[in-house]
Amino acid sequence: MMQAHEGYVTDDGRQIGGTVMELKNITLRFGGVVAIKDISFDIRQGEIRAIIGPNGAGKSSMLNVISGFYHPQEGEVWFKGYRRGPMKPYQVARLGIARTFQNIALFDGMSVLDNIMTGRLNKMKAGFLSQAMWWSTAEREENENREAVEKIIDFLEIQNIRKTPVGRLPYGLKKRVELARALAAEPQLLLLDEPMAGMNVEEKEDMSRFILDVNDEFGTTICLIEHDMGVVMDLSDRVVVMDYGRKIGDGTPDQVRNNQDVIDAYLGVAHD
Amino acid sequence: MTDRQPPAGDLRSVPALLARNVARFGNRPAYREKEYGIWQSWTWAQAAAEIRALALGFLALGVKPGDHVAIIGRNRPAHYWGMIAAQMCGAVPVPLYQDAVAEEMAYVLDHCGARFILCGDQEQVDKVLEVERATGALAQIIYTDKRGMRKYDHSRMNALADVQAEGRAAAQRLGPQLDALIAGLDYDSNCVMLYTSGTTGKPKGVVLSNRNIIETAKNTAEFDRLDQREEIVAYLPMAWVGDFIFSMGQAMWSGFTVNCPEGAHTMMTDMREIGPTYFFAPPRVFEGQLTSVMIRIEDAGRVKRWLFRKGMEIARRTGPALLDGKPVSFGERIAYGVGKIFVFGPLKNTLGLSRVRVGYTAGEAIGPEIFDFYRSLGINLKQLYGQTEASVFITQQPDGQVRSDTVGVPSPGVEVRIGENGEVYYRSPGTFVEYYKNAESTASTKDPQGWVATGDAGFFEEATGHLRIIDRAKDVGKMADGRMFAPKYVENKLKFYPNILEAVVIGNGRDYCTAMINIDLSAVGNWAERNNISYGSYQELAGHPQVYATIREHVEAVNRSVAEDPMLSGCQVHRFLVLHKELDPDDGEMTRTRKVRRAVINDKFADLVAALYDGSSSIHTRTEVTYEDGRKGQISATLRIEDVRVFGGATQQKVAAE
Amino acid sequence: MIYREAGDFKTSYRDDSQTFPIRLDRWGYYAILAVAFGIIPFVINDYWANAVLVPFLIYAIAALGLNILTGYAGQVSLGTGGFMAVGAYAVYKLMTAFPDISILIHILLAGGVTAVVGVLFGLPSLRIKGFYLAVATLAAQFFLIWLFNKVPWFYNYSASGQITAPERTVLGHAVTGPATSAPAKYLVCLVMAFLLAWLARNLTRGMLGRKWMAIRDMDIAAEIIGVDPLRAKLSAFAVSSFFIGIAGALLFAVYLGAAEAGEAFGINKSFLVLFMIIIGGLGSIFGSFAGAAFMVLMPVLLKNLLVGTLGWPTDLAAHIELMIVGGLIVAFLIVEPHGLARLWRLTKEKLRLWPFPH
Amino acid sequence: MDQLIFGAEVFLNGLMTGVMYSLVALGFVLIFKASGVFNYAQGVLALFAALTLVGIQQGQVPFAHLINAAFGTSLHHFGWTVPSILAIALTVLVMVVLAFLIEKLVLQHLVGQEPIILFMATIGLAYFLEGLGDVMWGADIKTLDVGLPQGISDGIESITAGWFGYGFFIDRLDIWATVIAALLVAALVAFSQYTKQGRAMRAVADDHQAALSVGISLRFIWVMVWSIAGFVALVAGIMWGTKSGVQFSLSLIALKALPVLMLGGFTSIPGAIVGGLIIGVGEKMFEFIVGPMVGGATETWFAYVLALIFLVFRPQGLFGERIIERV
Repeated sequence: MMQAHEGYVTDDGRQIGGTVMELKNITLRFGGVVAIKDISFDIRQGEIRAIIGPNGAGKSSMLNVISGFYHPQEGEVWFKGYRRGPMKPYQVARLGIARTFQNIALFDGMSVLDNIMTGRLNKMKAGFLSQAMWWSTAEREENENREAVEKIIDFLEIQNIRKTPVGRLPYGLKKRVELARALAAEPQLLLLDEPMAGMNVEEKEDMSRFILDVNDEFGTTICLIEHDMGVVMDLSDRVVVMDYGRKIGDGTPDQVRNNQDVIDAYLGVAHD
Repeated sequence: MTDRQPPAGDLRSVPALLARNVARFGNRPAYREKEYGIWQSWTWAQAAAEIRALALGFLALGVKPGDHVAIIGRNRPAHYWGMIAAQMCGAVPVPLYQDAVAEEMAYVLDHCGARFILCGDQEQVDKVLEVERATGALAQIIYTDKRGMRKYDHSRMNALADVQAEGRAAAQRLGPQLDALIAGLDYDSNCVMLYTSGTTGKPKGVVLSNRNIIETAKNTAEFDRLDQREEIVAYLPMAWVGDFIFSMGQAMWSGFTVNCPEGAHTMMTDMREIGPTYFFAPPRVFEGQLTSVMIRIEDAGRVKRWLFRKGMEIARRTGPALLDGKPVSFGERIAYGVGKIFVFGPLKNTLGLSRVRVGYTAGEAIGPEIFDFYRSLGINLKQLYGQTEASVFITQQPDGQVRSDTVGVPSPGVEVRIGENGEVYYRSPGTFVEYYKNAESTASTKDPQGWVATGDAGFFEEATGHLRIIDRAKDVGKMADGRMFAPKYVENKLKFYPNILEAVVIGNGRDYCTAMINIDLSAVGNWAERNNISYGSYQELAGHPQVYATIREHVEAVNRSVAEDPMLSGCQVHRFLVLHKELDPDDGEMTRTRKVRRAVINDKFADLVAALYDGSSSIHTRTEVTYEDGRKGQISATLRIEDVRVFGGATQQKVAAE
Repeated sequence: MIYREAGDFKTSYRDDSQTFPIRLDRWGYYAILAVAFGIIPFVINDYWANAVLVPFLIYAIAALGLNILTGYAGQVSLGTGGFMAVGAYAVYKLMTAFPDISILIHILLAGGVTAVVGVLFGLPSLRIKGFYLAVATLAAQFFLIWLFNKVPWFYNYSASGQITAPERTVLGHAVTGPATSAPAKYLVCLVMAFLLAWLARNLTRGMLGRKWMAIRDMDIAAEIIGVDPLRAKLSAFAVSSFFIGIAGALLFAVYLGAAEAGEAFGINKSFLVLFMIIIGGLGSIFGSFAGAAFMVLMPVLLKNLLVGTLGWPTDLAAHIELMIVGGLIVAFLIVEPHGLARLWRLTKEKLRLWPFPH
Repeated sequence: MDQLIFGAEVFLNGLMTGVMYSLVALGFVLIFKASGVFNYAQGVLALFAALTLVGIQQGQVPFAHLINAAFGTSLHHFGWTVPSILAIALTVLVMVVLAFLIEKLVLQHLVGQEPIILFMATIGLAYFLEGLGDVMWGADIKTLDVGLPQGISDGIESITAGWFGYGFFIDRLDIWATVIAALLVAALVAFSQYTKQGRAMRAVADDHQAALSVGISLRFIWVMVWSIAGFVALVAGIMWGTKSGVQFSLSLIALKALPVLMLGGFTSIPGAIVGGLIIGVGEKMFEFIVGPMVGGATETWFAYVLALIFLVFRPQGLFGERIIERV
């Protein structure tokens, strides 16, 4: 099946490229507690990859490993063909990995626009002096990036809240703004931490639409974790299923759906 | 006879005007559009470049002289450019209503046999693809907004930007050909084709020549002294002749700036930002705005409300007089000045109307107090009377001679006469060429001498020489006892009450008049909230006794005023009911421009009509309705019918049919 | 009510992101500048200079500095007094060491020196957060003051242990020393305040400012989206200290003329400036000025009222002032944690919507 | 040899100063544990308490200064003096009332604000109280005497003289202070461990919601805690006041409690005590050893710098809980 490392074609006819990120035998411990035990899988160029599992299965820890916030005690993380040693989170961001957070992590003191602009900080190179003097270099750079950000604002249909302080927004919109901030970084790999958590039905539909559109318009590689089985199955090309820190399934939604371990471990508990 | 001399120079076509503007106003803004948070702007020079690129692209795609290029989408510079580009190629642009449902679209596309269509976005493209098989001719689809179009089969589809790119690439090869085509355009070549959402039957394609548009634009622009400094907001449907005259004809002639809002939902804020100097809106827009103003003021604190009331009193006393340049006492002027600073100055500004130099309303009669409200703010709001076949302008009100019950004097270059049956006829350089592929109705509307029947009944006031429109000529009928029956006249008087959204008066060939009434949900709903009257649905609110009571008062008031006019006193409403649903274009009860379709209503609500005349006091009925998503459904209700008192004149007072 | 915004639209991001996007505000701003530069210098007298305007401008600069650190970057500091002292002693040493170089350059250099010291004491901020840091900055406060008292080199071994500003001129006008005229003092401080405010605006409007605010609002998230906390925080400390250093230099050289670290730059200065930004509004340039004006004017008014009008003893007035200041701080934190700046913004919103309530 | 003995003496004195610091620090810890408020005003609280005590003792007319200024009267004393015990009792009462007012007028309105805001509020409070104290009782330096023994302890001197042939100079007051402080600490620990209110207090510290759900009135706890803090402040005030007179510097000395806390960790009572001792001894020894080389007066900053350096390596203090960052 599709462990072959040179891409594949999805059933809706999208060409998926080679491996972007590969995780080899990751094991993560907090003190004595083992959060992740010997997990390996890969993420391919342009695909939507999901990690699912019941609460406490270690999804979030996994995402934090990928985003470089946690450093696994064992195993290797390969990104774009290079082995990624222990790094500071902000260095990981510079590699082109952006993410959203399960419990929204926006900057409440700033406007929507500024929040999204922060997403482009690695794109802006103007030196201290030229910023201080607001020389043409700094100003031009600012405006160019504003333009890029406005495209994203338009894309996610949040024009009318452009200048609202993020603190005042309802939950659903905050999620969207956070997605916008991540997109603004034009990431090689976009990590979504429970993008649908706490949303009502049509908010979920909106969000799924946006995720698909993002992947479609910008060809962004997306890795998301979610415990809402239904949504994930419609969204993703390949799914990793975790339970108690172990990988118990990996493959297309259909393959996973028919995987006995998954049915026992996940679907069983999913209904509580 | 309209003079056949072309205007100064040989500006015989829109592309020619464009060239003139580039030469004269090259660096002045021609188009603006609110997008990506700012007003993207194009000078005349830049716009011309864009348009030329597009035109070349069209040629490359195979647009031929005589082709029809359909355009469907919201007001965007790109779409106006599309029209001009089409004209450059000798083709005729055909703008369509973007909210048209698939069938309507299918009919029009099929009727004009458009080979090219410019779509605003994915939604419109989907609609086109849906009806494509109905119309064989369609060769190419061009879309403006790339969002979500990636997955579509592009064998016969292009993004507008790409078409332009192709055009630029082909500039060398196709340039000369294009120039030849542009040079080939003359005063009698077709400028545009607009489909009138006819109040009856299928829409007709009105063909307008360059002469029609340019002459009209020229005359009317001079009439109101419009120049390149004007700012207008283009927000009315592009398929409507008004938008074509203002945003294309007059804009091209005067060289002023056309501003396109970001979208319908941001219209009001965008309007406030731009602050247009020349503004057109149909009465319902002004009504809606006034209602929202009143509601918002109601929420304000006591002090503000007092200030507002005081301010508006002063404004009502003095404003219109000042506008008409009538003498006003010094004290009054001071008072007005103060009010202007604290109340209506800011008010006008927040509405985005403070820079309006010339404002027009038309299409329907406007309520006197609405009209006066805006006038008293110091906004030079005037009325005009027109129709598609006339390239809009038939009559309009000169500054200082403005009244809410007349539609002004004939526009420059327009001759108007009243037929013996009271119908209004006109002849002007704006008079349309023909109805496309419909010779007989062309003949029936426009006689060999070029006189066109408006289909409206009206008369000139001896005193002022202003035209007064009573009603649609064909709707003006006779009652059983031969008295004149002018439903629209009464309906308008009814609709002037904020609570009444629509009214249909019946009575042709009958002994007395009756009315079916639509309440205005926003106004009545608001009133209900204040008097904490709870209601579950439109239907429930409509049926509420107190609502009925209020409406009856209105009807009586109308009867009283109708009674004063001997000619029409027969039209007093004896019985009425409040409809359980809003009249809706989607149900075919109205046109897209919200004109009532009497025939449809008469048979759709036959049972109600019957009940109005059989003296019964209530009736149970079922009606079919169409929802936004196009699904159909049934609603049923029991409606009360109430009698209203009528006034003196109503008793036997025959009017000889002159 | 006073706003007329119809037709005031933006056709470029440059216009849209300018400091005063609304035309009327822009005019107001120019008007104020015109008065400040064109009129006041000609009418100002010693009382107004010394009691109100000069201290206002100097503290405004200090407040700007602290606001950058605390209001924008979210790092609370109680070491302002100490850093002002650094500025003061730096400028003193420079003035006396290189008499021929322009005092203005010395003042800027003093800011630079303070920036370096600031970065030094800012280093712990990478490990310490919130009020742990606030307390840690007290170390700077007390250590620096002690240093300037104990090491004679700093006050050139003067017997009194004081530092006294010699006369220095700009374009022939004395700006330090006893002979300095009111307009001269005022203009020097005004120019500095103006330039630094402009600088602060530029820094806070751009990406650097966003990095600071990101750190302030949620440091972990900030780091994950790519903000390097080390550089962000240290740059905040550096810039902030630069401002505060200049304020200190001006306070000593232009305003006081002579100073002794202990009483001129004690812990109370730290609090005074902190109060300015709380009352004025955290994370607001306007707020820095408003706060400074408030904290400078209030005592003057109180003094005039209690001592001047009611004839109460000065010490009593001083104590009552303490109470009022303290009370106001608490009141502001309860009622409007965002200070005068927010109040101003709200009123403005109302005026813009007038006559509508919303 | 002499140096060593001197050192020992300094060390002892340091310990005793340290006890004082711990005493003030305790106030901080109590309030911080219970209401999450970092009470900068604790020092001023001590000053205020001492001022009040003296005022009552000497039968001063409160606000005399103000009244005189306002109405041209010349009130000063009621003309009686109040016995220390009674005076102390009254002062405690005043502190309780104060605690109540603070809760009612300030804390209540700041519930749920970020810690830093609360901290700043207490700075404002400190200013207010300082002003109030001065307006009520006048700003002049007062001597406080509640009958605590003072002067050099002859006993110790002679004994130590017997041992090392050198008599330690130790102030009786310090000894008393140490003893009282020790008792107070013991009492507080006992209180928080074994009484209902004490446990309630700790419950609140751990989790407001939980505390509320088990029916503990947050407001009551806060008033109580602030009262206790006020009482502790009073004791500290008495000690310092008796030693070096009641004056503004008292509140500054109390500032030292901050570094103490940073060492000890804001949430730990034993931490406060150990921290206090370390600082006390530390600064005295430092002054004793390094002071002479750098011109002395190092006490002004030693504590802060020590805390600062220490924090860099252990941000949560000696006994504070480790903070784990999550996303």
